[in-house]
Amino acid sequence: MEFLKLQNLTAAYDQEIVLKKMNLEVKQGELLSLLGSSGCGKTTTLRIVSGFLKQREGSVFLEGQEISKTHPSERGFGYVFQNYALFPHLNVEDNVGFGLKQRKVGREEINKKVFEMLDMVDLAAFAGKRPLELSGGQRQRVALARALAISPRLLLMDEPLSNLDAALRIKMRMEIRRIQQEHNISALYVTHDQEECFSISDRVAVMNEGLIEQLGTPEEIYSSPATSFVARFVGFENFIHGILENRGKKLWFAVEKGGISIPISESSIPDKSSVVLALRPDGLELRASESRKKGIPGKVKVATYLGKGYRHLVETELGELIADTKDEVFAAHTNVILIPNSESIILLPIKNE
Amino acid sequence: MEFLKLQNLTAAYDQEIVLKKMNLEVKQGELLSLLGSSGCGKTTTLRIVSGFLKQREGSVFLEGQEISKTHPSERGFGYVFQNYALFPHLNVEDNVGFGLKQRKVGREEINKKVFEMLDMVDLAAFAGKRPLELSGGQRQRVALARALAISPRLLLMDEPLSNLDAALRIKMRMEIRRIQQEHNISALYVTHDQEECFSISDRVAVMNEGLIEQLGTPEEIYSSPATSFVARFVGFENFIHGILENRGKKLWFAVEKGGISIPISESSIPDKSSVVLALRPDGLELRASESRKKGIPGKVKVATYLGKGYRHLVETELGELIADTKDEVFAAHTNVILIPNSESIILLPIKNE
Amino acid sequence: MKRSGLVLIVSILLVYIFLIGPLVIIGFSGFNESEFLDFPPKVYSFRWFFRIFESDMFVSAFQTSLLISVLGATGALLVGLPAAYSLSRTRAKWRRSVLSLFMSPVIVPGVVLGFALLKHVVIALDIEVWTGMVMGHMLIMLPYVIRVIVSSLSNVPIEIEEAAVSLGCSNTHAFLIVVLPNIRSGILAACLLAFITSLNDGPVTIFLTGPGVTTLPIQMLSYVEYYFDPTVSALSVLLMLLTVAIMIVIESTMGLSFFTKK
Amino acid sequence: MKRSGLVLIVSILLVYIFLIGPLVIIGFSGFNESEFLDFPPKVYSFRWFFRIFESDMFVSAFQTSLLISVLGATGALLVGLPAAYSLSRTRAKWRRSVLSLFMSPVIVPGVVLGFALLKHVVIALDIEVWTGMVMGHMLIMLPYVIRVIVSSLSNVPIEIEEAAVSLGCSNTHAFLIVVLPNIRSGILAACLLAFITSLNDGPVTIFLTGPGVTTLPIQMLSYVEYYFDPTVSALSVLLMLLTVAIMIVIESTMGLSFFTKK
Repeated sequence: MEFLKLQNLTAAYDQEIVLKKMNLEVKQGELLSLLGSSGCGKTTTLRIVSGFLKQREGSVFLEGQEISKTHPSERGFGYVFQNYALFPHLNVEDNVGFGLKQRKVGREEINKKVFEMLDMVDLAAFAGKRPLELSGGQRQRVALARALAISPRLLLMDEPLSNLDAALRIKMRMEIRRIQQEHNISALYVTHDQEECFSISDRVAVMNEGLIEQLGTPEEIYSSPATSFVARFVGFENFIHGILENRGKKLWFAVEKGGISIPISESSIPDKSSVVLALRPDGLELRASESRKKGIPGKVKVATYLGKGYRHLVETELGELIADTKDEVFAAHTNVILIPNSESIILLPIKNE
Repeated sequence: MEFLKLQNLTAAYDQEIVLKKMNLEVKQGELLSLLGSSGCGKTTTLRIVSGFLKQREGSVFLEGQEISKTHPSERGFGYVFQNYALFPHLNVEDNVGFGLKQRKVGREEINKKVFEMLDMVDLAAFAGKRPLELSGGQRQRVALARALAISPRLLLMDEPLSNLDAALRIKMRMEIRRIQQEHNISALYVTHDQEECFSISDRVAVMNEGLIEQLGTPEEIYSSPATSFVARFVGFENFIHGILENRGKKLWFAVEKGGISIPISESSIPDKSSVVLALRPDGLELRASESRKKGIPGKVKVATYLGKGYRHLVETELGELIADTKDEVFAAHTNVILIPNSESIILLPIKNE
Repeated sequence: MKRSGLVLIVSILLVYIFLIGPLVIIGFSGFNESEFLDFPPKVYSFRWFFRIFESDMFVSAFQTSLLISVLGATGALLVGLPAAYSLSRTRAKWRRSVLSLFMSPVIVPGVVLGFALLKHVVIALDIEVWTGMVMGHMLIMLPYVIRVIVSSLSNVPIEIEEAAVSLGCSNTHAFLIVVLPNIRSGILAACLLAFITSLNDGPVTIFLTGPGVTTLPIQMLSYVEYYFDPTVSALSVLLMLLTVAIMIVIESTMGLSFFTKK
Repeated sequence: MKRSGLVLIVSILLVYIFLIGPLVIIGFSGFNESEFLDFPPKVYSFRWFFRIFESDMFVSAFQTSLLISVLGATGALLVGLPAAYSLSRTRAKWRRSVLSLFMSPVIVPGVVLGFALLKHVVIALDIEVWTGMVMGHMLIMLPYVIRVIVSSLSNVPIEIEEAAVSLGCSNTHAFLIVVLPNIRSGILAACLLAFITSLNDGPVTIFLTGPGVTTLPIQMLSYVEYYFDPTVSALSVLLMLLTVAIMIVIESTMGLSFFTKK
C-alpha cells in the first residue's frame, strides 16, 4: 500500500483551475519532489496535502485512510515554509518545542526532544536566541527542527532553500538529504530549481500547468526527458523539428530545409513520425568548416566564455543552435560545422497544442 | 594612452570607507567587468565614474582629461540601471529619443537614430508602447537602446540583467556582448554573477572590500586565481592548509595531520612556505578504498545527484572535502580514497589577516 | 480553511453599524418630509435640500469655504511640493524624523492651533480675518499635502532622475520633465485630500471666523444652536456625498492601497 | 551630487515655520509672566500653569476627557481588533475596499457625525449624556484603531499562523498565542493614537456635551469666549507635550516608518 496517495486532485482559485485531476503516490521513507516553474500547481498540491487548501475534487489518502476532511492541526504533518515562519516572539528552544507543548507532552520530555533536534541541526548553542538574531541558514534549520520535533508522519517543504544564498543553499540541501535519509522520513518537497531538486530527491514529479509531465528518478528525468517541457527544464537548449525515416538498416532524422539528415541509434517512435530532436549544448560538436566532416553548417554569431568552457550561438539553416566546447573557441563570424553526438540525441514526440 | 583611468579612488559613505585607493584602466573598445559580492565597492566605482557620487580622493581621467568635476549631464556616458529606470510616462520611442532631444538634435535625425537603435535591439514594433506594457527583457533592451542612442563615449551598466529570469539572462548577455563588439563600445559592467561576468567581458576586475583582488582576462581568472577569495568565487571549494617542501627533485605539499603529502608539478612560491592548496570538486578523483592507490582516505557523508554527475561530501582528516564524479556514485558511509589531480591543483599564498 | 468564525462576522457587522449606521440615519432624516424624527420616514421629499439653497447663509458660507480651501490648498502645494521632494530624497535621518513627527495628523490639537493662530498671529499682527483664515487652512492642509506627495514620490525611483541627468538634463530640468509628470496623480490626490480636510474642519476655523467670514461647518454649528429642523441633515448628506465623490476620485487615481496603507 | 538647491532649503524652512512657528509662540506665551502679549516675554513664570490646576473647571474637564477616552478606546479595541484581523486576512476585495473607504480619516466630517449622533441617537433614543459621549468617541477612534492594527498585522505573515496550526493549534488558539503577542506594540500604538485623537477632538464632542460632561478642548473653547489670559496657552503647552510624549512612545515601539508611510 502506498504511504501517501493523491487521487484525481482538482483545485482552483476563483475561476482559474490550477490542478487538473492529479494523481501521485509517495512511498514510505521516500523524498518526492514537485518540480516546476511558478504557477504550475506544485505549491497548490502541497497546500492540499497539508489541509490549508480545500481541493475542488479528488481525495488525499494517508496509509489508506482518507484525510481530506481532517483539520490541518490534526494531520500531524511537519511543514517547512519558504519564509521559515518562525515565531518571532519565542526563542529557538520554544519554537522547536511548540508542537510538543500543544500535544501536552511533559516538560522533561519536551526538553529532551528539543535538544535532540537542535543537536541534529547543529544549533544547540543557539537555544536561547530569538529568530531575528539568527542568520538565514540558521533560521532554516530551526524551521526544520521545529517541523521534525513532532515526529511528523509526513514532512512538507515549500521551497525551503529559496531565501538562502547560493553557497548556503548547496550546503543546506546536503544537510536536509542527510537528515531525511538517516531518520527515514517520508517527505514532499516543492522547488523550482532543477539542480536542488535532483540532489535531494528519490523521485521527482515535473509539473506543468496543473499536470505531472513526468515522474521518475532524477537520473531518468535527466537522461531521458519525456517531453520538450521537461527537456528544456533539464538543460536541453537545441530543439529541431523533423521526420523520423527508416532507410534500410539505419534510422535517420531528416529535416526538409537544407536536406540535412542525422543518424539515430534507436527509437521506439514509429517510422515517418514528426518528431523533435533535442540536444544539450555539449551534445553538439563544433568543427572548423574546413574539416569536411558531415554535419550542420553554420556561422558563429557570438562566442562567450563560461569558465568551464565556451558557449557558441551558431546561426544555421535550422535556426540558432547553441554549442559548447571545452577548450577551443570559435570567434564570431567564423564558419563552422556542427556535428550532433548521436549518443546525446533525444527524440521527443510532437505535442498537439 | 588609456581610454578611462581611475587613479587612487577613495570613497566613503559617512564614516565607512568603501573604496581604498583604487586604480584601474579601461582600454578603448573594451568591456571591463567589476565582479564582487554586495558591498565590495563595485557599484560605488561605477557611480563615481558616472559622476553621481563624489570621490573623497583620487581622480577619473577620460582620454587623458580629468573629468572628476564635470557634471554627470555633461559627461556623455550611457548608464543602464538595474531597475532599467525607464521613464514611465513616455513611450518606447520617446524614451530612446530622450537624450537626443536634450541635445537639441533635429526631429528627423532623432527619428532616424531611434529606429536604428530599436532595430538593433529588435524592438522596432514596440515604439509606441509604454514601459509598463513591456516584459522585463524588453524593458532591459529599451534601457540599452536609450543609453546607446546618445552615442556615449562610455557605457556604464549596473547589474543590468539581475532582474531577469535565468533563461532570459543568458540570452541577453549574448545580445549585449554582440552589440558591444559590433559597435566597438567601451564599457564598464558591474555584476556579482561569475558566469555572466566571464561570458561578457574582455577583462574582469574581481573586487573585495574596496580593493581589486585580481585583474585579468576571464580565462586567467578562471584557471589561475591569485587569492583564496578569487578562487572561491570561481568554483574552488576545497582549501587545504599545509607547507611546500622540496624533497630532492620533486615538490611536495605536506600536511602535518595524518602525514599526507601531495606531489606538485611546479610553483614559484619559495620552499618551506605555508600555502593553501585549492581544488575544484572535479579536481578530486574518488576511488573505492580497496583500490590501494595513494591519496587522502575518507568516508562519504552525503552523496547527491547533480544531473551532470554526482557530488560527494567526504569526511577526511583534512576536514570535509567535496568531490564530484561523472557516472559512479559512492553511497553514504562508504570508505573512499581521494586522489587530487595534480593538474587541477592551485597553490595560494597565505594572506595575513 | 475558513478563518472567519462567528466572532469575526459579528465584529465586522458592529464596525459597519458603528461607522455607517449614523450616516444611514442622517440620510433618511435628510429626505424626510416631516420636521420630526420618524424612522423610517413616512413621506420622502427633497424639501430640506431646497431649503439649503434658498438660505443665503449656507450658500455664502459654502462659497467662503470653497474659496478658503482652494487658496489654502494652492499655498500648501507651493510650500509642500518642494519640501516633500527634498524630504523624500534626503539621506539625513534626523531631518526626516523631525519632520515626519510633525506630519502626523494628530500632533497638534486643532483647538490649540486655532487658538495660537488667533491670539498670537491674527490679533498680534493685526491680520485681516480672511488672510488669517487662509493661513490657518494652509496649515491644516500642509501635513496632508506633504505626506501624500512623499508617498507618491516613493514610487518614482531616484534612478529615473539619474537616467535623465545622464542623458543630458540638469537636475532641475530632470525634476520638471521626468519626476513631475509621474507624480501628477499624487499631487491631485494630495490637493483633493487637503481640500476636503479643510472643507470639513471645525476646531481651527472656529477661532478664526470673523464678521462675514464663516465656513460651512461653523455655520452648521451655529444653525443647530437655534433651529432643529432637518436642513442640517440634508446639508450633511451633501457634504458627505462630496467627500465620498472626492475619495473615489483619489482611489481611482492612486489605487486602492492608498487608504489601507496605514 | 547635491540635490537640494536653494528652493528646497527655503521650502523646508517655510514648512518648519508654518508647522512649528505657532507652537513656539504659544509656548513662549504660556511661560509669560505678563497677561499681554510681548514677544519675547520679559519675565518668564509658571504662573499660568498653576492657574490651570487651581481652576476646578479645567481639572474636572480633563478628568472627564480622560475617562471618556479610556472607555472609548477600550470599546474601539474590542470591536476593532477582530474586525482588523478579518480585514487583513480576507481575500474578498470588495469587502476590503468598502471598509477601507470608511477607514479614511476625513470621510465623515466631524460636525456631521456629531450632529447625527446628537439628533438621531442621543435624543431619539433618549440616551444619557455620558453614554452618548463615550459612543461618539468610540466612533472617532474606531477607524484609527482598525487602520493601525491592520498595518501591524501586515507584518505578521499568515504562514506563522499556519505553522502554529500545522503543529497542532486550533485556529483561535493560533491567533491568541502566535498572532496576538506579535502585534502587541501595534495594539498599544493603536490605543495611544486613538486616545490622543479622542482627547483632542472638538467637532464631534461639541454636540454631545451636556450638563457636567465637558471635555478639555470644549472647556478651552468656552473659556476663551470670556477670558483672554495665557491660561489656555499654558494648557495648550501641556496638551501638546502629552501628545508629543505619546507620539514618541509610538515611534519607538512601531518604528520611525510608522508616520512616514503615508
